[in-house]
Amino acid sequence: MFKKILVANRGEIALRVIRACKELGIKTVVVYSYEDRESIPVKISDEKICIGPSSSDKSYLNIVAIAEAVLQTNADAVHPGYGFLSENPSFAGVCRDLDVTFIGPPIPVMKHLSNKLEVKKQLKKTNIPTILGSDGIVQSAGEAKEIAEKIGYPVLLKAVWGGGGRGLRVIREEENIENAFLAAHEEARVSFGKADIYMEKFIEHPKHVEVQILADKFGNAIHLFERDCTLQRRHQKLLEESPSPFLSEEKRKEILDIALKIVRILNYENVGTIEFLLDEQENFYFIEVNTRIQVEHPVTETCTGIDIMKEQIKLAAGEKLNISQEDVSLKFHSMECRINAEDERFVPSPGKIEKLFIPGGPGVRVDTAIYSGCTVTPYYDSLIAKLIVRGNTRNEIIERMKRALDEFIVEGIKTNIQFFKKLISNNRFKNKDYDTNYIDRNFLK
Amino acid sequence: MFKKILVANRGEIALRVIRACKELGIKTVVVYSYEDRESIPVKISDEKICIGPSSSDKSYLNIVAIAEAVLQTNADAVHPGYGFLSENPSFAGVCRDLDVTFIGPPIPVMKHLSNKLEVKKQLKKTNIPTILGSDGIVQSAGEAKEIAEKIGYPVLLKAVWGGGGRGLRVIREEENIENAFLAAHEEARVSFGKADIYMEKFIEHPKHVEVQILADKFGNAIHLFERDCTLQRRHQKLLEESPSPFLSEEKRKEILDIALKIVRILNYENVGTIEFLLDEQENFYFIEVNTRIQVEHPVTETCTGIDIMKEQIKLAAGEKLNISQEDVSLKFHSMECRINAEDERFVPSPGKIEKLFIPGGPGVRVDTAIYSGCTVTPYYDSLIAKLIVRGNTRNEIIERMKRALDEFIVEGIKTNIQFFKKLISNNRFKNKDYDTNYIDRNFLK
Amino acid sequence: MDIKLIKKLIVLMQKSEMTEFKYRDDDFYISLKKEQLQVISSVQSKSAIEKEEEIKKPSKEKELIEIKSPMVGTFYCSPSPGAPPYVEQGQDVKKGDVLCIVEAMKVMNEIEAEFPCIIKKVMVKDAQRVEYGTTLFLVKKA
Amino acid sequence: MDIKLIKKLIVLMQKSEMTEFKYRDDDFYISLKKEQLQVISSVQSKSAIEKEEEIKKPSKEKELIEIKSPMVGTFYCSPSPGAPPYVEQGQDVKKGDVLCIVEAMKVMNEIEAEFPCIIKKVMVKDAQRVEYGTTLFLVKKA
Repeated sequence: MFKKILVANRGEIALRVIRACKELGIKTVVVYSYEDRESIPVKISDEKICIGPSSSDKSYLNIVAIAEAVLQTNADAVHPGYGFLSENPSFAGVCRDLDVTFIGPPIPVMKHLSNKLEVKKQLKKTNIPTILGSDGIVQSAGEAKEIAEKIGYPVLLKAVWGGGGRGLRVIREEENIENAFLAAHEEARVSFGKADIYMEKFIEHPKHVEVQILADKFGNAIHLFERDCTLQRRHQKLLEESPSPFLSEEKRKEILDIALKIVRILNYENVGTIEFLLDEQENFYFIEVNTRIQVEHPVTETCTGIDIMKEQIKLAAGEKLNISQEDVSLKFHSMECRINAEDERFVPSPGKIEKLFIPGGPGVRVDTAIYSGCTVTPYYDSLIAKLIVRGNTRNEIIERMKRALDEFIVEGIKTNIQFFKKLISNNRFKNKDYDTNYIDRNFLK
Repeated sequence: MFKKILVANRGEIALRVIRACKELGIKTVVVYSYEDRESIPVKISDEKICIGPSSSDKSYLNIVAIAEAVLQTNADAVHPGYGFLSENPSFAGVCRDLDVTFIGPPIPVMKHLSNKLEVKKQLKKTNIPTILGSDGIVQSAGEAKEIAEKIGYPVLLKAVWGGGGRGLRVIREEENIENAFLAAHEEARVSFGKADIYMEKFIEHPKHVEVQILADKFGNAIHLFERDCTLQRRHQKLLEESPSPFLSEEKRKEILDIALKIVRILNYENVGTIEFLLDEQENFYFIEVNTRIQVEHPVTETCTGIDIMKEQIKLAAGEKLNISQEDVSLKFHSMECRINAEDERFVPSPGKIEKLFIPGGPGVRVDTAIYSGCTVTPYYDSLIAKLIVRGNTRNEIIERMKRALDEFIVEGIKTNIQFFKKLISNNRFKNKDYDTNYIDRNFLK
Repeated sequence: MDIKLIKKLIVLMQKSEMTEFKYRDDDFYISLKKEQLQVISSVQSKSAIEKEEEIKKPSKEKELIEIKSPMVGTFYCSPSPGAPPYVEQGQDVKKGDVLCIVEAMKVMNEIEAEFPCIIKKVMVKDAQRVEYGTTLFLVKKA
Repeated sequence: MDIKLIKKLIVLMQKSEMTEFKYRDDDFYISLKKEQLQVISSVQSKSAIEKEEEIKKPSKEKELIEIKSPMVGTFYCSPSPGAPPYVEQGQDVKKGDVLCIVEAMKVMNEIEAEFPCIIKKVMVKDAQRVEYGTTLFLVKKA
């Protein structure tokens, strides 16, 4: 097992890694920007090194500074958290060269999975359900038009190297396809440095379902059931729950089996998430694999009682998976709201937290690094807390989430707590009458 | 079901009741002392009424003021929490006269159970294991000496109407018994208004085990397994866990069966706790029944996933128990530390909380009403937070409790967090090498 | 006390961005606080704060004293329905005079003046429910 | 009480970045408080602040300026082991003079003086590990 892990992240996820390390008896080093010098992760870590100024480029994305910190502290592994360098194969390569473990899948697997189109082609060949579309990069507006005619409108143009919803274009009519292609091309080039675009059939009223995976280097893999992440704003997840309210028992079994099959095909290792879209007929389609610990991992931890972060560290250390599929069950229903420092129009609202009361009591988990008196800076992500509840039924977690949101007091900055109260109190939420576009259509003017 | 519950308590337990009510869709009224006007329960309750100044006698123990508040707000039930009026049959009687439900067992049951000696005699007759002792009140020092000779030293003198460890005397040698009898007599008279004393055989190195019970008015009763509460300071519980580390599977089954038998004998109803002592040979003896929700109820909620507070309210409303014994299982190990505002010598330390970070993350629950900027007053109990963790093994909860204590930051007042770190890190804790006197013997000079 | 000085201070505070002002010398101590639009000034002695909180507290108009309800209950201005009220606005009362009744659980509690004073305002209506600490009267010391 | 003095103090507070002011002597005690400015203002001046944070910041001794490490790495006072140090205490340096090396990942980064100054104190030892922001030298502007 590792003796010392360097945490290359900040905020709640840095704290999450430190918590897991403490419980495993592993020392921690946290690297931080000058801006974060008074943060909780810095305060409670065994060691800390300031690696740069507030700007992410010069601190949390500064590979040289982090590598130097690894050398100085003799850490034997690096945990990248999510975001920042977590899916950066170059950084993983630097770690390998320094002879420290990058906590994540093997580098070739990481690299392979970053090319979404290749992965899709590969899986399609092995009869994994994928969305109908171009079999490769779409080279021109003319080719786009040709393929669209074949698969039928509406269609979607996507950046091969993209993510987070950027570089996406929905085209409903033939007359718009030329301009859309050119715009998507340009956006991809600007956003991701590579202009490659591919096309897919656009699924109407889709739901987003993902399967949490644990896999060791000895070929053992298990799933920890699925999460529903349908409630998104501009492709940014806001609320997740498990089990999915949209899956029948039969379809659940099917999707979990397919996810494990994908893991075997890809020789996947460490923790990972297999993402699917679900259409109105309960058909599901593979989208992509996330090779990091995800923001929403506590939902699954809460349902199953399995500490995914600790398992990830043990897997990265080369340990054999000591949980069998039969040991895993959905002990509870669980739901997460991502509490962001933003105003009612979803615009970030940094500032000093003047008063704070964090929900507690039965069935409530909060992952956060904020405290009364701390400053939420404009430099990083606006996520300030993850509020997770568990209960014995979907109805119980809805009522519990409402009361937890009710008692959550944050003064000094604006948050989306009020938004979540509205979202959850709406009967459409209770009645499962929503899709991935629901928030964009109903809560944004 | 009730429409509006009046909460006749303060601090974390008032908040706990409000949380349960919110999840059940019941409105709340909180009564409070002027001192508590800025507390979280007052802030988040639907209604609030100030009933008196800081002194408990004039506020939380002021039956007239609370009754008046019930009338003014048209509440249809009163939740007394623990402490204060929770075991006061007169207050329950006032509630009955006002035609509102006192949330607890029926008044005759409450009254009967407050006479410990009578209950013990009754249960002894039905072959419930009780501790050897006098069959009634010990009238004189001479009689005490006689009985002690019969059952053998060491013996214990206890106040019939006592509780909380006051009025207790251990006598190891015959020559001390006369003085001890007179002292215990006087202490009982001063502390509880009645001097009645009885005698029991003193159990060496005992463990304290209690069984959580739910019982409806239709004769259905289930247990929610046991809690170990062996770690006490001067008979005040400090750390509780479930399942008990001291019970074999066989003994566990036995003690749970006996607890349910006691419930039937007593016609018990609502939530309750059956307390036992366990000796070094794993023999157990009935001590008493607690007729209220207990401070440590979250330990059992966390292990079993059952919300005891919500069940209590439903039972008080006359609902049928809708959980069967087969539905109840120990899903997790769980442990609670009672965080008190007190210094290293266990002396209360009131003051203003200047900085606060409350533990969170996987498997951590905190029940507290404190916040950064609030003042912990000297007027009430020094309990400021209950820190509860769950995990899949006893080892996991020990490591998790350590890391949660590590990240708990309270500045401005002194707490016993440091004490718990020492207690839990000691190998004697891990190795289950302690009894109810362990803390008094090892942590008090 | 120099009212003009305090007035000047308040005007100064209102015009400024200051939210708090404290001043103490041999003769007196003053504290000014501004929260949003409110301006509250109070002069308090450190001793017997609890006592003051319970019964009377300087109101916004400095010379007025609040008489507060010592219990939760129902306020009655007169001994029985239709009877004339114990006291009315502008009335002089002696120490020990009954000011009103607060009824709690059928018990009629007579609230007496603790010092001679003039009733400046009755703050609650007849038969109104009151809490511990609800202001019943504004009075001026005689 | 000197109202002019207080007026001056308040004006002073408003113009300054202070949020609280307290003063007490034998004759009187005064305390002024101001709400924190909104973040917007710190965002506006961000670049300037960051620049200052990175390189120099007034130390407790007002006339001395701290030169801080711009990166995490290892401090070297001289170009190679055994060679004489770039600068020593008491030395005058020109703008652009090399003060030391901070090595990070085998890259030798020469740290230059940004203004002419006198080295008052070398704060770290040769081959010592430094963080971003570790004070390397105390200097006095020439």
